[in-house]
Amino acid sequence: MATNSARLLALLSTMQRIRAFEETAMAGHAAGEVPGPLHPSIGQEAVAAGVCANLRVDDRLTSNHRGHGHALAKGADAARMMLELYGRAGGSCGGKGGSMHIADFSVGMLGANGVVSGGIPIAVGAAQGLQLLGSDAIVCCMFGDGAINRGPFLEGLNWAALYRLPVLFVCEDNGVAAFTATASVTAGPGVAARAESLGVPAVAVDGNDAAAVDAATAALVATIRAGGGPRLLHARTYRLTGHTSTDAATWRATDEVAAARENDPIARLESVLRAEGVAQPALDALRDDALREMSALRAHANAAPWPDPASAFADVIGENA
Amino acid sequence: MATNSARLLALLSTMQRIRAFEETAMAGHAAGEVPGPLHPSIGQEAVAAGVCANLRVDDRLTSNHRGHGHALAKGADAARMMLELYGRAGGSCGGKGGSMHIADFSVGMLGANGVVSGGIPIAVGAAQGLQLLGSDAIVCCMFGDGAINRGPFLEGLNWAALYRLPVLFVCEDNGVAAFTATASVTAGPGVAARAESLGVPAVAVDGNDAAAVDAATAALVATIRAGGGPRLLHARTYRLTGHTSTDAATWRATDEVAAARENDPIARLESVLRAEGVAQPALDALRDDALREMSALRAHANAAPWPDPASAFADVIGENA
Amino acid sequence: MPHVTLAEATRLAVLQEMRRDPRIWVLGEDVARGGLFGQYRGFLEEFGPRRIVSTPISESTIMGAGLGAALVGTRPIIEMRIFDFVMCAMDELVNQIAKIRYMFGGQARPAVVVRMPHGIWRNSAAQHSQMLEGWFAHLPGVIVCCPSTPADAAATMVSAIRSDDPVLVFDPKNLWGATGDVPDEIAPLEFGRARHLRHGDALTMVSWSACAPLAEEAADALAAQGIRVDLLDLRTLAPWDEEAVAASVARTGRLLVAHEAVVTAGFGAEVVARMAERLPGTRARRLGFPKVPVPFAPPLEDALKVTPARIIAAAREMLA
Amino acid sequence: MPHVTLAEATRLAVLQEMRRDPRIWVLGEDVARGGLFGQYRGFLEEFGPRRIVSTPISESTIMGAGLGAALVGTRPIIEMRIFDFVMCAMDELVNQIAKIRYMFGGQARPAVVVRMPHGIWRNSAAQHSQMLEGWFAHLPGVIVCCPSTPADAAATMVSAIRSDDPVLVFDPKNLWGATGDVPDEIAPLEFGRARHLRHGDALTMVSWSACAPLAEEAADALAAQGIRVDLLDLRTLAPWDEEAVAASVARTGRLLVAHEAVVTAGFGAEVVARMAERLPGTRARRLGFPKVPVPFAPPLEDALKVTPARIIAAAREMLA
Ligand SMILES: Cc1ncc(C[n+]2csc(CCOP(=O)(O)OP(=O)(O)O)c2C)c(N)n1
Ligand SMILES: Cc1ncc(C[n+]2csc(CCOP(=O)(O)OP(=O)(O)O)c2C)c(N)n1
Ligand SMILES: [Mg+2]
Ligand SMILES: [Mg+2]
Repeated sequence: MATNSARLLALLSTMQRIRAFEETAMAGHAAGEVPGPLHPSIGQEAVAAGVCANLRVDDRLTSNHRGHGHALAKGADAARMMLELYGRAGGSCGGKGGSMHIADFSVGMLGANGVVSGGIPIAVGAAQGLQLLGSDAIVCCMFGDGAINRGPFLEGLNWAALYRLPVLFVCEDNGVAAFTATASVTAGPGVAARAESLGVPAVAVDGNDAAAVDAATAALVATIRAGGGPRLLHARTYRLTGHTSTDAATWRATDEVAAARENDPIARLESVLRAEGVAQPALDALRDDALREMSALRAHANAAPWPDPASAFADVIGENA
Repeated sequence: MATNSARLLALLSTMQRIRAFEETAMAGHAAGEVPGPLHPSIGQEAVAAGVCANLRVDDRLTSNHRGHGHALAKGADAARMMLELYGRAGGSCGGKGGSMHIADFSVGMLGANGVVSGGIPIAVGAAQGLQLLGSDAIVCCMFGDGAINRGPFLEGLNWAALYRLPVLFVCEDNGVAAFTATASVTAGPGVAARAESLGVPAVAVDGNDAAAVDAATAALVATIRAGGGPRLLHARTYRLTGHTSTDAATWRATDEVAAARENDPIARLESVLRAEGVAQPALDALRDDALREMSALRAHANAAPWPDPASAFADVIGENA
Repeated sequence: MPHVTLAEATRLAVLQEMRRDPRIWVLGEDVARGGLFGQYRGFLEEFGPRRIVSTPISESTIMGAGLGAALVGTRPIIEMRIFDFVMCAMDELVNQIAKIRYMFGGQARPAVVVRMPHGIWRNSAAQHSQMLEGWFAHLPGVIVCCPSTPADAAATMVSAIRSDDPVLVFDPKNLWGATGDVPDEIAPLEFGRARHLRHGDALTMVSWSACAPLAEEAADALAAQGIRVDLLDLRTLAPWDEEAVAASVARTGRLLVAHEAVVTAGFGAEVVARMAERLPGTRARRLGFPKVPVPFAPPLEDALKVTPARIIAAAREMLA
Repeated sequence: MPHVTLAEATRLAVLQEMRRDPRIWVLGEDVARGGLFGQYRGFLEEFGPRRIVSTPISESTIMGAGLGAALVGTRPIIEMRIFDFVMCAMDELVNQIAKIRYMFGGQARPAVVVRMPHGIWRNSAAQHSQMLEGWFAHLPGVIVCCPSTPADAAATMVSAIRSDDPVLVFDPKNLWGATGDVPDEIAPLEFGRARHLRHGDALTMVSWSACAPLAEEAADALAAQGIRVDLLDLRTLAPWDEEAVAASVARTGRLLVAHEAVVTAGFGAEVVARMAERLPGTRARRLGFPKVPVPFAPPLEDALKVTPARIIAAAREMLA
């Protein structure tokens, strides 16, 4: 198999695992097993996979409320993530965070965030810290198209450009913010122009084309790691599911959704791989493996013990407690 | 006298009054008469005068910490302003605000602000309110070059462009923010590019050329009042004095300050007027009148009674007090 | 007299007022779609996009623009979606809205309503479950409302909208679905008047917001055991009904304050401190969240929050 | 043992620590020029622009970047210039810094120091004179320090810098110039330990920050009149030295809390409420600012703020 196919298969595997993780979690949510809100990224997997394929384990990542895919692609342990969604002992955050606050510092995943654009200042600070420590690790900062209308976007990009920080900003643009089309609340020519006006060069990519995301990111990461300062990747994609797992998103035009289904990044990558000569059974196997893995994790999580209630009092502060 | 000269003389008169007001207040501060911090705008008078000459009394203005000139040019009563600086009864804010919180709602001056960029959201909201009320009044929003690195700049400009609000943003760019050169903390091509990236067309002007500021503003105000949406005016100028009246600004290169003195907007406007045939004594009279007016106000303020201590408890809240 | 949910009660109240006064308008995220909790359902259709303004995710500007719009004579309802996001708009609220009237010597009328649905909301975790209402009772320049029933929530909205002062309304997230009667014509609520929920001499109980129904439940259970408590729902924390509480405590000699918020330096401290100053000898106790962020997992949340059982136990201990 | 101002004492403390640990750095506006109060004078020259970072006016990012930098193992000192501007960075402080350790199950070490010079600063008016330290004592996840002497301010900085927890330091603006001795080798302060300023049995007085020296002055004047009060400077509000206060109140039976902040729902309420819970029968009283923003004009400011004379009068009334 060609190196390229191997890389694409790895991307597909990541995407299938993200899809399976979220579909499984949604089923768990619908069954009343998963508490709290769940923000699935179904349809957006190519961005997480393509971007994170270019990050080292010691590179850091900040994410937003829709962060399962980012975490998985960064290498977070799926079993612990599923336990966290279920609020069980052994979860990534000991059951204290849940879906919206997944973090796995052991693989540089510095956390999802319940506040839109909340990860931006944290990312630039992490990069500044790494710079001070003399590390060549970089920071990837994921946010949605809704986040570019909050102040931290301006402050963080200006800051990163000013101190020439190793940050890759990724705007995962699915066209909506919760229940509002972002085009209806965003003035001006868009995120790339905003970034450039703040001194951060920007590149646009089809966020449903995993190979393109991978390639664009590879180039940007090389520049950033070489000391070239921050870059922004604008990845257009589509959220096939609703804002949360219980939102049917019925307000969207059905033809829009149908068109988007045609453009499903998993199907697209599969057809590329088929054209490269990968046989369908091999592709199906990736999906089936992912589904099997995630249902096993669901069963495991659903049977797992709850955290010790006494742990509710721990980790508020550290040695000064 | 040509209409043009009359208009320029009016600008000069405003500028001389601002200069005299601030020089007098600084003397009062140095003499221990004026309490609290004082942020003079000496050297920047052409921006205030040129912009506000194009505003109606029912147009609104929001200002920043360096707002004496803006208030005077908008028509605020100098006597009440001086009383306010002195913290006396009859001051614009009853002695509760002082220099940094001058407001005079009777002439649409919605207030100075002690928070950098604090006036931006207020200005866009005032414009949105006027739009809802069907008024054709507009809002002018003054801020410094330091303010463009705070989040509200992005949020407010995007907002104004989105709702096509009647706002004239004026970035009074004196090259510094407190004790730091803004070039050293501002990435990217600058305020105009930032504004354009947010959907707000921008125009640059020599902020020490009162006639140019006046002309540029006239065009922008006409567009805005006609429903053309927000505009930004980028006015480059120079702060001849320190950040506050007690700051000697000794860290600045002396040749830079010397060059700036050559470019004093008052001297420049005077030479234009002389070229238009206005005699020196007429020009001197404007300065002398202004100085006389302001020293009388100083004497008056310094002799004025303090506010009634009982008034300290009033105006916290209104009818629910 | 419709029997409706608390969310619907506030919808009816805002509707009534918006029909009365064309200067009233709403700004916030997703409000054109009816708001996150349906509290603006149908408003876009009736009032149009200039009065029902779905905004960008720009909390600083949502708050600050509301203030600016009030300064030119409109009456904005600023919708924060949920309380936690007001942390992105604190300069506008604390440094501008709360101070502008005073700072400018009374020239400004910051007639804004700020709606901040707050409190624990089953398994929403630390960033979506805060109860910091006590902070704002410490801040000069704002009215603080914490209603707990549909009728009070509706009346609160009417008062808030009609007030020339900035009024902060803490909609109780956990009670959006609580039902009750609301009058056809919703009258304003008088700020600073507690509601007397139960009458008794054994003990004075004080509560508000989502904790009030829990206190009610506890009071009823105690009554079944023969212990009659005097229960007050403060409804507004600034101003707060110090006199009603003092009158009750003067009778009972015992004060138990229960709130959802963290105990330490919460508003319960003010209630107890004021009574300690006025009525030394009062036996006092506070119940609330421990000094811990709100966790996600159900058993962790349950380990920390106030429940009727905990209120009952505290009351019985005080009477032992 | 240098005899220095409070500003200089903190400078020496930060200097000592920065020389010890290269992971410590400072970010904030104008810090490269020595800071607004000279508290970083000479640092740029010694530590260079990567450790002394003069930032844009971007408070959200100053705060949030500090957090991010802590997460990768550096130890940032976040300089807010003056307290009031933290209102532009509350999401980063309240929703992120204070919660991140808990929310992520202990993975995060938000080892930041947040310096927020606060308090009344003669005639700086409402937006530059706030005392909201009580808010943060209500917030889980942060340490709250309010030193009042050069030695304590220096020791506080050392502890704050060495702590893995987020430590909020409220430098007392009005006391920058106060002088005192500071040891050559500055040792850390133990959080949650009050300082016993005066010993007596007539009354327990509790204070902190810029009010502490006023209370000291009052105590001395009372002593001259034969009234010996027990005076405690809390120094840290979270944690706070409940045991020391309780031990004193148990002896005196009377508690007077004096702070610069607004009385209503200020931290004094917690102190009084806790003592009321523990020691019913205590006669308690609070002194502080009325519920009013800080005005500009000298006579207005003077009409509202706590003074030694007011403390003396309150103490005498309590003893009458
Ligand atoms: C500061 C803030 N405001 C509002 C919200 C509520 N909220 C959660 S997700 C969301 C939409 C975000 O849109 P976008 O950034 O495009 O991400 P997407 O959901 O599309 O992935 C909103 C408004 C929030 N979490 N934080
Ligand atoms: C949010 C905020 N941060 C910091 C300050 C302190 N400060 C007051 S004026 C100033 C400089 C502002 O620079 P600029 O906006 O360019 O106005 P200029 O003083 O040059 O007129 C600073 C940092 C403040 N007032 N508000
Ligand atoms: Mg989106
Ligand atoms: Mg400037």
